Amino acid sequence: MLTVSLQHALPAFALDVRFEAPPGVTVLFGRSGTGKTTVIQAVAGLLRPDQGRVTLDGDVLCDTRQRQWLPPHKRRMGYVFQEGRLFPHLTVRQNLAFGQWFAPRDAKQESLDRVVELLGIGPLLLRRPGLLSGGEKQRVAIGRALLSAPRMILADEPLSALDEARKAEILPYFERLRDEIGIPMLYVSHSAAEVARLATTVVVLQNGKVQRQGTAAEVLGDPAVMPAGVRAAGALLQARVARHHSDGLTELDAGGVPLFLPQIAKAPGSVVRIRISAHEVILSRQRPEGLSALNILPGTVEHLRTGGGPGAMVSLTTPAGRVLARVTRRSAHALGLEPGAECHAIVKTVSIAPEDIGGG
Amino acid sequence: MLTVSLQHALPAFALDVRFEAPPGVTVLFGRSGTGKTTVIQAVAGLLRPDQGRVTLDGDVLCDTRQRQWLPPHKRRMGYVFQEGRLFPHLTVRQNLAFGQWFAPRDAKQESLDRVVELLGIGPLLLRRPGLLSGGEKQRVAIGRALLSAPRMILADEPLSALDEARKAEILPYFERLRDEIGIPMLYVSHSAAEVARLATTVVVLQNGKVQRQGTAAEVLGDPAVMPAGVRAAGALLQARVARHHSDGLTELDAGGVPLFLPQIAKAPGSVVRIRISAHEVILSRQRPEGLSALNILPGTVEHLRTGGGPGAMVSLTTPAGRVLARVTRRSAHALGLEPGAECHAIVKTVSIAPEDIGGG
Amino acid sequence: GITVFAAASTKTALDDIAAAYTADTGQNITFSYAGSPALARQIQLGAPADLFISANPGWMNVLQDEGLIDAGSRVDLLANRLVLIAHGTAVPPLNLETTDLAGLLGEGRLAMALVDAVPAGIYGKAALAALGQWPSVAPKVAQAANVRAALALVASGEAPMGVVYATDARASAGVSVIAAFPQDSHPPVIYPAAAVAGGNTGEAKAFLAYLRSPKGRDIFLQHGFGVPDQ
Amino acid sequence: MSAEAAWLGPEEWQAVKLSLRVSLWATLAALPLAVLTAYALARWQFHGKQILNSLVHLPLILPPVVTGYILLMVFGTKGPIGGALQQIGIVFAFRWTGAALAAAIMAFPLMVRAIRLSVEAVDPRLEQAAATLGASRIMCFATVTLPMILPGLIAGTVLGFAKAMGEFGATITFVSSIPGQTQTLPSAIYTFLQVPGGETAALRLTLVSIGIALTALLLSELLARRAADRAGGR
Amino acid sequence: MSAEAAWLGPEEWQAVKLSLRVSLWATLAALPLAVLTAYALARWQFHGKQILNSLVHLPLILPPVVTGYILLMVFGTKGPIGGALQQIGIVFAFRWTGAALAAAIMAFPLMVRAIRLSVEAVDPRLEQAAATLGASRIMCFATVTLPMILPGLIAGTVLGFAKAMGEFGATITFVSSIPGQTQTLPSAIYTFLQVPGGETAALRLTLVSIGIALTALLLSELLARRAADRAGGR
Ligand SMILES: Nc1ncnc2c1ncn2[C@@H]1O[C@H](COP(=O)(O)OP(=O)(O)OP(=O)(O)O)[C@@H](O)[C@H]1O
Ligand SMILES: Nc1ncnc2c1ncn2[C@@H]1O[C@H](COP(=O)(O)OP(=O)(O)OP(=O)(O)O)[C@@H](O)[C@H]1O
Ligand code: MOO
Ligand SMILES: [Mg+2]
Ligand SMILES: [Mg+2]
Repeated sequence: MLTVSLQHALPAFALDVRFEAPPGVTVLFGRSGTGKTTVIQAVAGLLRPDQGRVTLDGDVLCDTRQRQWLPPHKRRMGYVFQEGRLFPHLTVRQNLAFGQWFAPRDAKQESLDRVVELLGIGPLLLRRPGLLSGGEKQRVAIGRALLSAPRMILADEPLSALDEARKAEILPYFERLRDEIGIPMLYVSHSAAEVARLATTVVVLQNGKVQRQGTAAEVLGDPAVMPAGVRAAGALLQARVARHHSDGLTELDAGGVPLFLPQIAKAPGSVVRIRISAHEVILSRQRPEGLSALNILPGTVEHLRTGGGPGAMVSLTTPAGRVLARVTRRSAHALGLEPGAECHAIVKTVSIAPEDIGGG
Repeated sequence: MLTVSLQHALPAFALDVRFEAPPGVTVLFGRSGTGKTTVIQAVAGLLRPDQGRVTLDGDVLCDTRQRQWLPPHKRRMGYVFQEGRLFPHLTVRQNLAFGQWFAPRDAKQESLDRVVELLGIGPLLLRRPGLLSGGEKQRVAIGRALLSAPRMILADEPLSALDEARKAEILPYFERLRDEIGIPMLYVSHSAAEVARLATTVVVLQNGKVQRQGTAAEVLGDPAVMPAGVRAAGALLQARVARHHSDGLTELDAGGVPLFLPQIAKAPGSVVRIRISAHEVILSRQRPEGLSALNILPGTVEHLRTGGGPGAMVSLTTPAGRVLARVTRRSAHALGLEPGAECHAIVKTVSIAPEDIGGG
Repeated sequence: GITVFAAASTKTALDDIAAAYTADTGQNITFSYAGSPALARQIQLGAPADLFISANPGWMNVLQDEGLIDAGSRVDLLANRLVLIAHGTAVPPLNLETTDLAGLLGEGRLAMALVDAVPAGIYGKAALAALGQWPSVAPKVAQAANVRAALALVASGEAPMGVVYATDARASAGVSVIAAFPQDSHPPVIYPAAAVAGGNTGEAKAFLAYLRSPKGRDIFLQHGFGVPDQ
Repeated sequence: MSAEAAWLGPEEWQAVKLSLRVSLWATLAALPLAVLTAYALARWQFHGKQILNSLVHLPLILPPVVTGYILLMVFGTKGPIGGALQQIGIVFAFRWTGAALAAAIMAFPLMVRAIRLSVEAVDPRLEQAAATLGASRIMCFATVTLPMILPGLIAGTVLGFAKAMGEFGATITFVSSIPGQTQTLPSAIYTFLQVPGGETAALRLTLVSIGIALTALLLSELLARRAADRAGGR
Repeated sequence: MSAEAAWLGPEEWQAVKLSLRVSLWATLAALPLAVLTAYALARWQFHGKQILNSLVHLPLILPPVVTGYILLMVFGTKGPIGGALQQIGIVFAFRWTGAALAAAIMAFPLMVRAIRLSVEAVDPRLEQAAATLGASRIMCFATVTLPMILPGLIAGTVLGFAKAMGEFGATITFVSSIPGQTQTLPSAIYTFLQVPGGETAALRLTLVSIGIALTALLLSELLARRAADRAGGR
């Protein structure tokens, strides 16, 4: 577990954060200039905070009161920088191998070939970074950090320069790092999809302070804190893989309700996390029939929040857990959605996006 | 109008493109390393192509056959670089003013104050770029390009480092540049939302070649070419603003079908472009009743495309235009969706996302 | 006033005399002190010198052959003596004719000016050769760029002994003169002087005369120079 | 100043002033040419580049006396260039201008090397960015390259100034050592070292020389630090 | 080689070889210290930094003859350091090692300046990246900083080598001119220039000296170009 407590004053900016990052992925979320990079740098040991204490699994990385300081090269943090920072004088292959040279001999090592293949950088291995495109650079930077056999990964918007298809390829890999290797991560992201998929814990920063900390489900489900606005709000549900169907669908059991989604590579019985984005849920008082949407969750309106705008956020309790739905006030009124009202949440199969599926 | 015809060989990469960018925004779309930046650099005059001809509004910027070459500083291209390239020795304000110094006295000038306010960089004006966060840098870079009174804007992933909220603030500004000032743009983006919102024309690059060129509606509606994969496929429809309702909704008239969406700042009668993402459409044979979704488009199945996976892409002809829906094969079968079948497309009000609305 | 190009080693004496000259005549003298070869070359290439005082007859001869000096004004202005010095105060004198200099040096070096280039070195080599010491001493010679540098080597103790001019040895603490080379062991150490052709020869000659006047001679003698008989 | 004037003899004081004048002029006059040469060597491809490079370095390679001798032959009143320049009223021989020329030529390679390294360290992509914003080549240089190479420029200038203050061999060989005209501090020091008992005077002048050069050095460090902070974006 | 040997007299040939040896040793031996000094001046904050900086530059500021005298006082067998070193068998006086010491000290400021500029141009964020990948300070330096400063290192080394090849005043004052021991090329050239008619011989040696230094220069340009291409990421 990572514990972070930092106070640091920069000209025109003051950081004062305290949070704990349990095993898994902790996503730092927040608008531009709120101190996400500054926090990561302090954890990496690249910034000496005015005051603070950082520990990882009980090892003190930094404690200003006790004057303890572990230099960055002893921390073994796999840092994917926001601006790449590839070594210009080394080829791509040498950049990738750089961390390997310094990794302890007995550390668990990713294989170079596997990482190269995953990131699609095979054809670049002999080139120097100066000749790479923006996305290519960022992929090499990710590979370099992964290959240094880190105790922890610090990733500062690692995917933002990548195209959607590449993102979709690389995200599962970060998941595997989390689930299979169990490597803890501190991850900066602006994307709700990435958060939902990866985050064990979300720490929301605002103006250098922790505005909110909680599980991904709590934070993503709270429109008030979502830095990306209401469009990113959504519910996270636990479900168990029930069976795989021959037509390419996987059936999940979410508290007794069957949910269908495109086949996922999990054995029946394993638990998965699914995200249901609030703005993709349609509500109906009667059980709807004859729709292309396969997933219908019966539930009860828990509460209904309206703001100044034309929208309303409805939260339902369903057998699968709490589900959020973003509807118009007009519809909420027309359907008589009031606390206690019974209704059905309609979710399209394919709208339970592959990116939003994470191992539980 | 910009006409581009380029052949250029780089070690391990060959560019061979030819396209025309009509007035408006031409989005270069394509996966990492397919030559988007290389094309933009040639248009800016930072790369001298082996062979090629580039003209803007009839002025020859480069013609290798006729040995014509307009140096970059005479081209007046407002280039937002993929990697920022702020001048480290100048303050943010000086960076912003840099282009203004060299702009022709009689050129249409954006006001510094307006750009600063839009980009939210007022508090940074006296700082040097070395002390800015990643997103702050990128905002300054955008401002610098906008303030140089350019004849054309070249933007290479200008928004990728920004958080969603900031993106949502800046996108309308690019729209205004397009619509009010009428400044042409060549814009690299990985985001379907940005493309839908801004693009007049989309040029899809693959491996240094133009894979497909067309209007945003054509390209986004064609799952085969969408570099971001099927999730980005969707239909673009034209609609007319019918009236604004008192509960914050705007009613559109799409070929006679009423569509509701959160209020937009367009006068009744004006034409808007709306995007309906294929994976957010639910189909139903009967007209559904009692749903929270307000928008129901009656239509006829035009054709149905299935692949190896569990999904199917259904295209419907509706009075509003062609609509795409991504459903499961299982549903398609259960609902008997075959060419000629009548059905209804259900679209949630709020799922017609604000980012997907562009002036027509 | 006139400009005098003079060998650097004559500086102190000449400065004193010039002060007296200025006091007496009201005429200013400008000096440029440097190594004689440099000065001679500059005169060859048009330097604005009126009078040249060389530590080296050879270079004066060259200028004379090229007609660059007023041959009629040339005189042997100064003389000097070559001495052997040793590091330390009150080192007992030795006899140059009988002592095995090389043996005495042992591992030590004999400091001299460049033996093929700088006058003091050339004279010293000739003298040692005449005394029969050169073959044995030659491998032990450390050649300095000029006499003063040779002196510094001895003064610092780096070299136990050295060959320098009497004028230099006089003023240096930390070295003792342990022998004077016989006058006939080497060509006479002469500093010729001459007015430069095309310069202000009249005044140059006047100053030259003043240098050779009793007043001038006294000052030269005070500084340890010899003054050749006229 | 008057304390120093009292401490130093009038002729010595003259040498100090002359050395300052010579070194300042030498460095300032050489600076633009040094910047141009450095930029050309760093950024341009042209025929004879290696020859230019070699020429620039020659004064460093040659013993100063040889350089002085060559200068005397070329720029002396009887020399090919010196003679021609004399026709139009420019005289180097035995003037302080000649001392400045000698100092400039000796300092030149040091200045060029330092500036060139700085130019090479400037990311050409920043110059490209300036060009897209409408800056012509010259304006790019003035507004981007120049401010960014300032630390190297300052370093090179002070290096050159220090060298000019210390230069002796070429100067005395070229323009002799005429008080008030060409007798710089090092010439004066040398002359004192050539006469019995001159060591104290030489030491005094040496200390003055060190004092001046170190002052320049410290000043330059301050300037360079500030310039580097700026160029580094802080 | 044999052609040159015939063209040059045996003693001259000896001077050439000696000069090469002296200059090579001087530069190579000074290099590590120069890198350390340059790095310290560029990156560390410590007390006495300005004093160190001044000390490094002194040989540039002082007339070489003065430097030679100081070396004689300090590193001579009777000098404080020279005496101590003699105890452990290291002697500079009248040895080629002394010539190398003089050349190294004269070349040192040039080397430090060039290398320091390069170090300052290396983005410290790259060193940080190396640290997060597990490289200790020393390994950071060896694997990141060193390769990136290679152009400056090469430039500095060649500058130093050229200076060492041309150095005369300090060398002859410190270790005098002993054929085969301390008579370097510049000493030999100086000797010829002292005697009437020695110009031709001096010119011949000067050409040899130029030839050697320019060869080094050209080689270094090639090396530096390649190193710069690499450091620039191409
Ligand atoms: N060295 C510094 N000196 C002064 N201010 C700094 C320094 N580094 C960062 N800042 C300021 O501190 C604030 C936080 O910066 P930080 O880089 O941590 O933001 P961020 O959350 O990573 O933003 P982004 O999403 O844009 O990358 C910003 O306002 C930035 O301008
Ligand atoms: N100077 C160069 N020399 C050799 N290859 C280069 C050079 N510049 C770019 N390339 C290669 O050309 C290809 C196209 O690069 P480009 O930067 O145009 O890609 P891009 O489409 O902008 O990619 P991204 O989305 O990752 O920024 C890449 O494979 C890149 O590695
Ligand atoms: O010509 Mo001198 O007096 O040996 O310097
Ligand atoms: Mg950041
Ligand atoms: Mg690119």
